[in-house]
Amino acid sequence: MSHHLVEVRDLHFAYPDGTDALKGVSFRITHGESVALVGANGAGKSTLLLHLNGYLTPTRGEIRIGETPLIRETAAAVRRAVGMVFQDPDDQLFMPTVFEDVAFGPLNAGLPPDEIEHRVVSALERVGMAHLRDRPPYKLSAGEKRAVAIATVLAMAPDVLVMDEPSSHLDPRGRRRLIELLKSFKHTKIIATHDLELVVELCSRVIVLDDGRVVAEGQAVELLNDETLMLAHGLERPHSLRHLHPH
Amino acid sequence: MSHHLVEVRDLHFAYPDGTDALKGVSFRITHGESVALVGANGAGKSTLLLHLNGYLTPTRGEIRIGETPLIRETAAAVRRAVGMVFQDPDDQLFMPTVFEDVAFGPLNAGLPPDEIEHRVVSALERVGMAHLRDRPPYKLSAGEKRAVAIATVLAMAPDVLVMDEPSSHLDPRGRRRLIELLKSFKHTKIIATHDLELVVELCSRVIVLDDGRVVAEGQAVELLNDETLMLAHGLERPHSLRHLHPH
Amino acid sequence: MGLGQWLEIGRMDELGRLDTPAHRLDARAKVITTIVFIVVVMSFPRYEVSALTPFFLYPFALIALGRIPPGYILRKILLAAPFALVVGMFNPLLDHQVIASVGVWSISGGWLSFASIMLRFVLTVSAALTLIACTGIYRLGAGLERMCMPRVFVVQLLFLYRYLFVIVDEGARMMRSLELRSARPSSLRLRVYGSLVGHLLLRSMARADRVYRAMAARGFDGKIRALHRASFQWTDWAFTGGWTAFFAIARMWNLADALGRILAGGGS
Amino acid sequence: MHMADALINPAVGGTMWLVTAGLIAYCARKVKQTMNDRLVPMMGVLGAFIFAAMMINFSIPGTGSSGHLGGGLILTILLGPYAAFLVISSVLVVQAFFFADGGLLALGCNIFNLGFFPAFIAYPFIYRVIARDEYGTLRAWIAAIVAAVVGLQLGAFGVVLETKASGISELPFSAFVLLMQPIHLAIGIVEGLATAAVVAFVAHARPEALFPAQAVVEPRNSMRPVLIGLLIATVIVGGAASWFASTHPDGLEWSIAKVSGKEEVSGTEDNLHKGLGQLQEKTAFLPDYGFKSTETEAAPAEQTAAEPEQWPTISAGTSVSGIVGGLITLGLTVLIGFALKARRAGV
Ligand SMILES: Nc1ncnc2c1ncn2[C@@H]1O[C@H](COP(=O)(O)OP(=O)(O)OP(=O)(O)O)[C@@H](O)[C@H]1O
Ligand SMILES: Nc1ncnc2c1ncn2[C@@H]1O[C@H](COP(=O)(O)OP(=O)(O)OP(=O)(O)O)[C@@H](O)[C@H]1O
Ligand SMILES: [Mg+2]
Ligand SMILES: [Mg+2]
Repeated sequence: MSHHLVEVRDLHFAYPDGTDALKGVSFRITHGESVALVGANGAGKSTLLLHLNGYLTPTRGEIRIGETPLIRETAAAVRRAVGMVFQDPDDQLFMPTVFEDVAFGPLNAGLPPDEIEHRVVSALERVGMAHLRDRPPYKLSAGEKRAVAIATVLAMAPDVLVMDEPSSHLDPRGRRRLIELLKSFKHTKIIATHDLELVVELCSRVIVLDDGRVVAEGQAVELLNDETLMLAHGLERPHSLRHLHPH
Repeated sequence: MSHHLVEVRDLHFAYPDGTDALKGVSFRITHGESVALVGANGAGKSTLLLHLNGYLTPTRGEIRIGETPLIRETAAAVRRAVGMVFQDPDDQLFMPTVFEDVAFGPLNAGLPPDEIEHRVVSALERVGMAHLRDRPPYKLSAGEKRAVAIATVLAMAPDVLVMDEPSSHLDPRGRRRLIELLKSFKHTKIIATHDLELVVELCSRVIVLDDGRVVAEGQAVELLNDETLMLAHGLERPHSLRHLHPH
Repeated sequence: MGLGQWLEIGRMDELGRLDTPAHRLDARAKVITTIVFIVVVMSFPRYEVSALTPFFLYPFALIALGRIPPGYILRKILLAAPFALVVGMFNPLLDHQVIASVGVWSISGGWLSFASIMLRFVLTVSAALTLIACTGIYRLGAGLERMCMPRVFVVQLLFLYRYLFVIVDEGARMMRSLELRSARPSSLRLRVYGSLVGHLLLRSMARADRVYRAMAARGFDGKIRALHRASFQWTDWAFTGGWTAFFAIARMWNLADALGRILAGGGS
Repeated sequence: MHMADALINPAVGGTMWLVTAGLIAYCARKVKQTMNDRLVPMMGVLGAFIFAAMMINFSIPGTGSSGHLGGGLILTILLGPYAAFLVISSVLVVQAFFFADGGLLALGCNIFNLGFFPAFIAYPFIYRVIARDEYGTLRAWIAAIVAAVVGLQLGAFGVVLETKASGISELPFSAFVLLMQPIHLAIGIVEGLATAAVVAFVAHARPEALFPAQAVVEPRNSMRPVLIGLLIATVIVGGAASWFASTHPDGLEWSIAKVSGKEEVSGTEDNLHKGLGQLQEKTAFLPDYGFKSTETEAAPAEQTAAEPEQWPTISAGTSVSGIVGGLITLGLTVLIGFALKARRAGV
């Protein structure tokens, strides 16, 4: 099953209180691409990502994951394919222990106990949090929570990885580990972040969102190096590109 | 009243579940200093900061803010002097609207209405969130929440500013604004963060925490440029220092 | 209700996750035995006191086997005790009939039934508490579901339990920041509290929604799956059967009195 | 109005357990039919809220129950009756297990008193009728208050009937009623105000939160006869029971556990306290039952000698042996507990 394609067409969304968060967003991400979603605070990045596994339902427009249009009936299947790391790890961790939390996804997928154990342990090791397995998640430090939240998604072996600011609160070592991990993940990835250095290292393509609209889209290095574009949308040229000529 | 001195002596703290988060921390921060607290995830940075306004009570050791030892009787006075930005902005925002939230501190300080209005508006402007004044805080984007949380503290005009990862979730523009703002704040500042570039720009001194202990302390540029030290404690040499020779 | 008490639920959660012989028993075995225990204890006549004492064996055994700190259970019993005291308080006042005497003292029925109420209270409450401490809410939920409890209800039970932590957490966060930003906490007006409670409700609703979606995102479909699928084994049968037999015996014969008679009788 | 186990006898408790279990199963089926994604977290979080609200409670002297906001009505307005009944049940289950608030045996009674009346009586027949679909208007406020008062009054009366039917508390029926009903009148008014305020607040601040409620089917007309029937039956049974309880002490014998246990007590009314004389007169019937248990009769004859049957004329020796035996048994159980623990530690 190829779920690796993600297509969004003319997406509109207003929150119940009337805030227009998305005002017509369209893009297409093909198999194996690694795409960054950047933009100022409140641009609508999180809102957009929450649509990708059916958490929010568009006011208008449509979403396709692979061949499947994302509607209520297909949401469950799509959720199995799309692994989502939320911006706030507190939302993601809800079981009494780290182990149970990471095991929750595989357990619901009906995997045998051995396989579950194996997946959990390896996911925790990959984010460097194996020593926390019996701790309750709500008693962890912010960065530890973030790392565990990433592990919960890794353990589900998703086809598409959607991450909302995965590097926030991680210490530099954890951030480095995350970058390596994402580099080794060969499937489609969509990452919303303000960490433009991470974008430079990881993403081939960048989508710039502002006020609920796509305002620019293209090659990562090229766009991020465009000082006027960056400044116009609450961003900055990353340090690591400063030795290049401005675009 | 000089509250600008912060002294911590042999601080120990264990969480109720037995986790030893601080194992003897001592340092002294004098008037007007700007100090960064860095260290790996789970090193104890947040735990330490939560002691500085009496939210947590040490198992052993003592804290002095200015001339006042921080004990239960003095906590209220100390809290007026120490402005604290929590790591999770959700912890900080609790009123029905952004305006009321920012006004809450000044209101409790018994300021006249005009003064309150003035302070709130100016605090919101300084973080660039004046347009959100009538929105409910829990419906904001993560970065907007962070900025408003910073405004709530600015509005109280504290003597000492304590911030736990103030730049996380802020877009690059907001982060830049924060750095300028903190540069213009002349009182004592203590900032726990993983954003080492921000440390380079803002702080004169760095305290490195690992596993509940101070493992290094000194001049910011010097310490951060020490590659072995940084790597040993989950950190990294910041990009902007890479042109300097390693220490 | 203080934060301390709320934190105690967290403690219960930790106890429920231990791995001891008591915890390894099937949840159903413990539920059934506990119900039998309570029904038997409550079926004693109102003035019964001594015959109740052998029943302490059950909670004590579970506490020991499950490595539950007895002090913890005791504290929780004491917390609820004022309630039972108030219940029984009226009996000695209203019932003066002398129905027993010890030496020169005569004991009124009211005092006897009061003592009996207190004993039953301690017994039933400690049985319920140890059941949870030795099982944990998840295993209990999975067990209840397999005892034909409707799944919707069991899920509701688990969600309620989980969201208690969410609300406590949200509430604690609000109180914390409130406390830190109010110079004179006592000066807070009722209006502030009113709006805080409303706000807490909205925040918790929003958070509950997000947590649920996060669960759905990881394949939750309303079915509770336990990590360790227990099946009813011979130990469970033995547990349930053995205790039920003991309860029946202790119900029919006053073991304590018999024991006392032998000893006292032998002594006098 | 949580009842404790210490006041309930197994017959009453068991009956109410059955009734409640049936209701839960019925509601679960109903909720499942209309399940949507919104409902699950809403049920959970509202339950948790009501849970917290119920913690603010106060005991009602002598009745073995406590007064506090019930929350049933508010849940029903926000979630619909079926989901609300499940939520209330779950709240009471968790309270009973984790906080020892309300007994396990009494759980059926508690769920019924606090859940059934507001969800299936007060809401459809009073609240809906008065409030229609308005939120925050005077109509809605009045509706909430009246419905809350009626719901709680019925619930409180339920407590009285169930306690009396169990016959463990010494409090006479009329005093009991006088104690429970007025208190719950006050609580009902407070609860009505709180309900109306919260509903208006939610309708204003998060109107979308009210949607799941509307997605749930309301009790259809076909359900009404059933419900009314159930109500009437309850009232009749309860009324009859309480009448027996208040006038004919032996009437309590209907309770299964007491069928065979019956013994008259002779003249003990000479030790009345002056202040309580009035009450005592009414309670005079109380000591005359329950002196011995059903099972005692079934037990072998040689055992009965040691049974409490003998208590009215009990000898000092027997009392002493009971006390000594009780203490020793307690000691033994503690020892066994330690032994088990030591064994575990040794393993
Ligand atoms: N629950 C909500 N109800 C109403 N409005 C909301 C809600 N959540 C977010 N918004 C608003 O929708 C807009 C987009 O928010 P979103 O969270 O998608 O931004 P974002 O790009 O993720 O920002 P950040 O970088 O700060 O995370 C913002 O204006 C925000 O205030
Ligand atoms: N509420 C809590 N109960 C028990 N242990 C806790 C609690 N909060 C944090 N800890 C533990 O205390 C230690 C220090 O946590 P702290 O939050 O101070 O770390 P930190 O340095 O702020 O990390 P981060 O960079 O991830 O924010 C960690 O091991 C953490 O797991
Ligand atoms: Mg966001
Ligand atoms: Mg921290």
